[in-house]
Amino acid sequence: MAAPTMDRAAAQASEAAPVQANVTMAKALNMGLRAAMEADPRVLVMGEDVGKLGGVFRITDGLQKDFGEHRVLDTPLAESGIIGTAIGLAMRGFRPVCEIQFDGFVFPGFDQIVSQLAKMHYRSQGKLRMPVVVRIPFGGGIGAVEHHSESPESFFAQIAGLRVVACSYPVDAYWMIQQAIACDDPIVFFEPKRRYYEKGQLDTTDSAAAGFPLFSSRVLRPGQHATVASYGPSIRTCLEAATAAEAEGTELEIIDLRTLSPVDLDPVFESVRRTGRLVVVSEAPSESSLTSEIAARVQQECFYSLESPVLRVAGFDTPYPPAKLDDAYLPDLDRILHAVDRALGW
Amino acid sequence: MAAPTMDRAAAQASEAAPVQANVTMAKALNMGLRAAMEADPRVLVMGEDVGKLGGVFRITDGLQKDFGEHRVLDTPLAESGIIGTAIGLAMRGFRPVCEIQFDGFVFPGFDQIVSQLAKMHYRSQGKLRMPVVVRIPFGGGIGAVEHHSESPESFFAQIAGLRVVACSYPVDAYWMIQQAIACDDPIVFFEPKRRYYEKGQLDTTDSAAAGFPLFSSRVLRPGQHATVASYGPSIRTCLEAATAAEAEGTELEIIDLRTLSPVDLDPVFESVRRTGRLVVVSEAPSESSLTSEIAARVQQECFYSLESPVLRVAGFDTPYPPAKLDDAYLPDLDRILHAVDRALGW
Amino acid sequence: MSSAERWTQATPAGTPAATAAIPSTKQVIAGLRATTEGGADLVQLLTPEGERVAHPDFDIDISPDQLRALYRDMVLVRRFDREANALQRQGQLGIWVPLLGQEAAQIGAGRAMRPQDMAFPSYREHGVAWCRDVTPTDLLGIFRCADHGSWDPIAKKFGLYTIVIGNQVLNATGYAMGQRFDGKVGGYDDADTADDSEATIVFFGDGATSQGDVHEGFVWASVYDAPLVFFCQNNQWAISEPTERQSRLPLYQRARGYGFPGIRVDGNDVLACLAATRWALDECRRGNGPVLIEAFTYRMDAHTTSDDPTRYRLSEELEAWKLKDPIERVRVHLVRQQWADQDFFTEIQAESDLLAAEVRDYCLNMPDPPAERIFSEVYAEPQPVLAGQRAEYLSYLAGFAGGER
Amino acid sequence: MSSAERWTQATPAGTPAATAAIPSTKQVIAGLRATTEGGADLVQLLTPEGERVAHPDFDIDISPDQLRALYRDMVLVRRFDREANALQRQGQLGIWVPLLGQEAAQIGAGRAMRPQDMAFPSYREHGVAWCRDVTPTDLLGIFRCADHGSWDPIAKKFGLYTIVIGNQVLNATGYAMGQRFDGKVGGYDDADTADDSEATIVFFGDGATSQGDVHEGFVWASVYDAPLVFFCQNNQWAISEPTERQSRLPLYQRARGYGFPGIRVDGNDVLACLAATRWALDECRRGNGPVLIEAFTYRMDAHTTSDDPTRYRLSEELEAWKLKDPIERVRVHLVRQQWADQDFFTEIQAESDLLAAEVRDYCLNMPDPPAERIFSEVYAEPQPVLAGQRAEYLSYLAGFAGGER
Ligand SMILES: Cc1ncc(C[n+]2csc(CCOP(=O)(O)OP(=O)(O)O)c2C)c(N)n1
Ligand SMILES: Cc1ncc(C[n+]2csc(CCOP(=O)(O)OP(=O)(O)O)c2C)c(N)n1
Ligand SMILES: [Mg+2]
Ligand SMILES: [Mg+2]
Repeated sequence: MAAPTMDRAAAQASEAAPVQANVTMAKALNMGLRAAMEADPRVLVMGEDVGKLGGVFRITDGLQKDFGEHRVLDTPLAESGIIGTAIGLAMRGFRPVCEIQFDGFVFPGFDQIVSQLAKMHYRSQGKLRMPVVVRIPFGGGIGAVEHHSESPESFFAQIAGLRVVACSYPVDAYWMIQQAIACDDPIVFFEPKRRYYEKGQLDTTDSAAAGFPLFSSRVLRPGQHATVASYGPSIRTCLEAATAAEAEGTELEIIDLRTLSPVDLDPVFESVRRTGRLVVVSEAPSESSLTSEIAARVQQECFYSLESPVLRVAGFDTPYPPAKLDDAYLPDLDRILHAVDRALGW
Repeated sequence: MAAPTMDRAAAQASEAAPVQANVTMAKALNMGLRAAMEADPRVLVMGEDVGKLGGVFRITDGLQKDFGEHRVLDTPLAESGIIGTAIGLAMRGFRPVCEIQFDGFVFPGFDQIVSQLAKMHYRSQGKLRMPVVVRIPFGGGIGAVEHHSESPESFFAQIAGLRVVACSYPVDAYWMIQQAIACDDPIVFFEPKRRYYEKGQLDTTDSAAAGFPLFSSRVLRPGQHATVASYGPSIRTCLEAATAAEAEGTELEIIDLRTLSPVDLDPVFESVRRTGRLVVVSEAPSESSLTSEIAARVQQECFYSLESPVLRVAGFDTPYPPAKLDDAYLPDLDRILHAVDRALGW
Repeated sequence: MSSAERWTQATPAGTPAATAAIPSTKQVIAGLRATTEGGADLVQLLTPEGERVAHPDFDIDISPDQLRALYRDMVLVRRFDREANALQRQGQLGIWVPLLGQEAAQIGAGRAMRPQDMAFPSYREHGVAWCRDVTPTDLLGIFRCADHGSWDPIAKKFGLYTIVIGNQVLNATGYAMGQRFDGKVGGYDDADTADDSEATIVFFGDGATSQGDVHEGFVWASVYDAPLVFFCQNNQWAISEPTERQSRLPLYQRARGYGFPGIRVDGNDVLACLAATRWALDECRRGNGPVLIEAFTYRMDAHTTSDDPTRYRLSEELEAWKLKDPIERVRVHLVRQQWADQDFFTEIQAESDLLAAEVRDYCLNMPDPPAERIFSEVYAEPQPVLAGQRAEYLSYLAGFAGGER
Repeated sequence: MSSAERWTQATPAGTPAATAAIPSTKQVIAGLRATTEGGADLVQLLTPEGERVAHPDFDIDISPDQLRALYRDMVLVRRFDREANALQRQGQLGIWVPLLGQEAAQIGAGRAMRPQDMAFPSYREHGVAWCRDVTPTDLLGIFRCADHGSWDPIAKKFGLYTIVIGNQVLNATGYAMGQRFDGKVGGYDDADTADDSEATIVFFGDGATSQGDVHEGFVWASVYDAPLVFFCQNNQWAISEPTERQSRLPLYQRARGYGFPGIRVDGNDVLACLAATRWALDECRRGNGPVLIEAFTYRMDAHTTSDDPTRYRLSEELEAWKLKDPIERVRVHLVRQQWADQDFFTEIQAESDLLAAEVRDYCLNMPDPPAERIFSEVYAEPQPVLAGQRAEYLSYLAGFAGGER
């Protein structure tokens, strides 16, 4: 998969100055989509309210105005239709980027994802490629009504033929969405909606950032006492936990998984061999999930290095509760540190 | 959940003699469904071809003839419709038993399962119960075309509010289907289709069998050297492996999980504390799956007892291959013994 | 209304040629919005100017008392809607879904129901809730994010709000099938007022018609002759998407492809909604279901308090629809008929102020759910793994002895 | 055929009153199966007796050569079908899905396509495959369970077989939308034979019409004016369920609710299928899509070789349909017109024997896929975790040095 080249990246900076401070993740995604659409005329954006409105989170703001109604489609209201037609468009040589309005609304499209999108390449033995990106704003913490705060990533992580990634901050969001669109495999692209409006500094000409591979996890903060692996909305919480732990003399190594399927565990194995302890953090319920997979593989790969079992700080095995309980439900700094203490004290 | 009482069980034996040899799992399920329909007039059977045809596997054979078209419904061809209307029927006080014709065809109904069936009780805080059973013939090994050999259980095991069970032999099939129908929670009931026509002896008056709880796993064969946990179609393979291993002096303890969500691991913990070794066997791809969950929880619960990591013998992380590769793809005796050897030699 | 041929008549003049080359937006809108009144087939009994008009099939006798009661219903639910909207603006609700402009459709449909009938709402049916004795305060918890629906759907014969577009249509279809299986359909005759035969009504929007679940509901209900009224509130918008993004033809004509009646009523005319829905429910309890009703109305406020309609629609449109306000036309008619005097209107005003105050008061004093609520009623029967998570978490919380938490 | 009003005409006489009290099975069947010929609107150009009849809208000029070619197509695909069925009985195929009885529908539709047109099949379209130069032997791998489809769907302009009912309808809709976005639609004029404008045709069954995906395909195709022909082969059965389990009305009338043409053709009349499909594809390439065609035909064999139709249908039905055999009527017509002599029929016979032998030979010599095939082409780009599983498994297999495996 070709990461956007320098000059492409430059070209894509378009109206904007190459280096911008205070770019929100929402804006970074919007810039990334725009760059991808400028770079490749076959890239389409489709979904509910993505056109005139620019999406309920404004991630596609202005794209229909600038690229037209045939490249930014306000589709009828049906997710199976969105995914199912995107598959046909991909067969026709387009590169559709589908927006699912909220995590809880992807399920009407689940059949097309499982039975067609993910299997088409295997079924055709490579004759049909499915360069389709399904963008899903995910996770809780925004004080929303039911179905608007879910973390369904594990449903997708277990689907062979499909790739799953999650961004956690603006710079990654900008590059990862472009890399995802450039990838010839279907990708579910998870965006931590409660981090949409947090800001970062973005340099659209940073070749290092542009070149960092999409399907690699990354150590965000080194540390020697315990490893904490997470992704998406919890990354920031983990970094805050690391800062708090440091004050008490505990050094946490924070790893942003970034790619959830295939999950890139080599940096985690390497880290756990040093620290002997691993805490996995995710908002998603823990049962039969991505965090289970990480624990299962680490306990096998690092059997003799582990000084305590892999511990998970995750969503409880319940439906997402009424949002007044956002703070009580979501893994927070205290629960992460509590787990770290348990690991260290095992 | 009330297990069928003795006299009910007796009543249910109906035309058949209480003790019957050579009952296939297909027949046992048919007898169990009949018994449940006789015991409770609110029990309905619905699905594609379940009426006149008796289902493509004949599990519902003769039921429409005996109970009528309003209790055994040949529905239109749409799985969301089957689950979605079953939910409404349950609100009306019926106890629908839905048949999904093959594992690969449940996904059009996935949205209704995730968003309504599993969440209704929580959403209503107990005011609405969903006594709905969704029967799914699952697993490979029958030399079928695409979508007819899948093991989607992990998708369901991670859904809060939903229960998931799998039977592995006729006697269990007979009792478990009745217990599932009697349960007030929604249950996905997995039936190992390649075992449908394997036979066992069934005593419809056996109160011990009638009383064994639905949501408990069970040790099928004791052993001291290593524990093997599995469910559904692989159970028989595991038992054969145990026999083979015994010949070489290795005693395997075989546990039939039976309930996949919530998975009942207490017997597994207890066993692993004795054997120090666990191999988990499943046809399903391993990534972010039920087998991951079992490994994750056992490594935590039995951290100091494990003498080797929890090993998994599972489907590969690919779509189900063309069925000529059934034997190459499915966990077999050799792969199980190979894993046991690795565990013992760790 | 006995024969049904009329439900599969030719396209009303003015709808676009179904196979004309790519129809212009103009054409399409012509087809969908037809005239500003909703097209030739629109059923109307009370004009925007407050004049009573006759209709060959759906006329209705309405007493002054009854009309005053409908007026009161609409004024009160609108006042509740505005109060809730304000509470959201003041941070007391997480979000609000306004019904402004759809009072007639919802009160008309709600009041057409008999006590034994069942209703399945989407998420905007505050007016229908009102008719089912699900009080405004019962609804607040959902929007304050304190619960997912607090009423008993069976006791109130009003399902829980359903947010996943289209899902409730299939659930309602199953429920209606159950009414038939229970022998509650067929025997009905108009004379017998003690008649206990049942019907179900399900609410969904114009956008929802595109969902597979709604189609499957049409298929199931028609092949099982389910006593189900599909009540589609076409408020012209699915968030930012106008109805022409969902269909070439007026939505009530969708029923033609399935072989059951499709009726378009003036959704801002409470009498037309009442008459058509009552007829449809009775047809259903007679065994002649299902029936589709498209209430042609308008979403006068934003989709929700999170939405900004200025990004996608013109204020002219709103102004045009204001002239067709569902409440105003009833007020005018009551006055013109001298069925209501100033005292009546003052009374209603006072009553709605009281309701608003009660709603506000209830909202401000609504307790937050405790942490245990996360784990409550996930299952009907014991679930040990979850019980373990609950115990562990609660003892962990207890650990913060009067601490941060 | 320019104006479309006719597509939303009143229900043809004989269909059941859509709102009559619970229609008797008789009524329903009357509506669905209409007359034994498929009802008043049925388009037919060649009667079961082999007589050529005129049709106001869909007449067609057919030369002796052309008709002989269609006959040849049908005979060969039927022979292939029977041979494959026999191979399954002999254990050489895991399963077979017979097309017996649907030759006219599939050859008529298949031969109506232009080289640039795209087709999306379900799993029974062996006759359409034949027309797209996807050879019988190309199809065998699926049913021998050696592959999931071996041809190049883009090169052949014939999608892979799709087993999940309804899925391909949405995929086809997207592809057709793409044809429009690529500017391949609209410019077409009949004179210009070099015209390269495109259309798509998607195949599905009567049972499939109940799936949400098919509805969503209707919605998308109509609002995007997609150049798509929905070709529904109503073979009267969805495994054991007759069409009345899926619909009250004849299926072609479903299109009325969406505002595009719905045509019912005699699916056992290759000329009618050819004429109607050619017209529909041309309408689509002109920009007047979509179009629904219901080919009224019959599944003369079991659903698949795993099925036992004696459990759910009467042999009388089969006998009645045998009289309407799609091939026999063409043979009679060829003979009566003296467009073919005995030599011709002998030749075709010989050719089909040759084909059968070739198919059998190919099947018996088809190699089994190697274990590596499990892991091949799961992704377009490298996937290290899977690569690891592959390497581990292959070295494990290598461990059985010429052993059991
Ligand atoms: C399956 C699903 N997809 C998307 C959404 C997000 N969403 C909420 S309301 C809405 C528009 C609904 O429009 P309509 O059906 O006309 O009802 P209205 O809101 O106008 O009453 C959308 C897209 C959802 N709730 N469910
Ligand atoms: C989603 C889904 N559900 C169920 C099935 C099982 N199934 C295979 S074919 C079939 C009947 C299809 O009938 P119809 O659409 O009329 O096509 P036909 O087989 O008659 O050509 C069914 C139920 C399936 N393949 N996909
Ligand atoms: Mg709307
Ligand atoms: Mg059929």
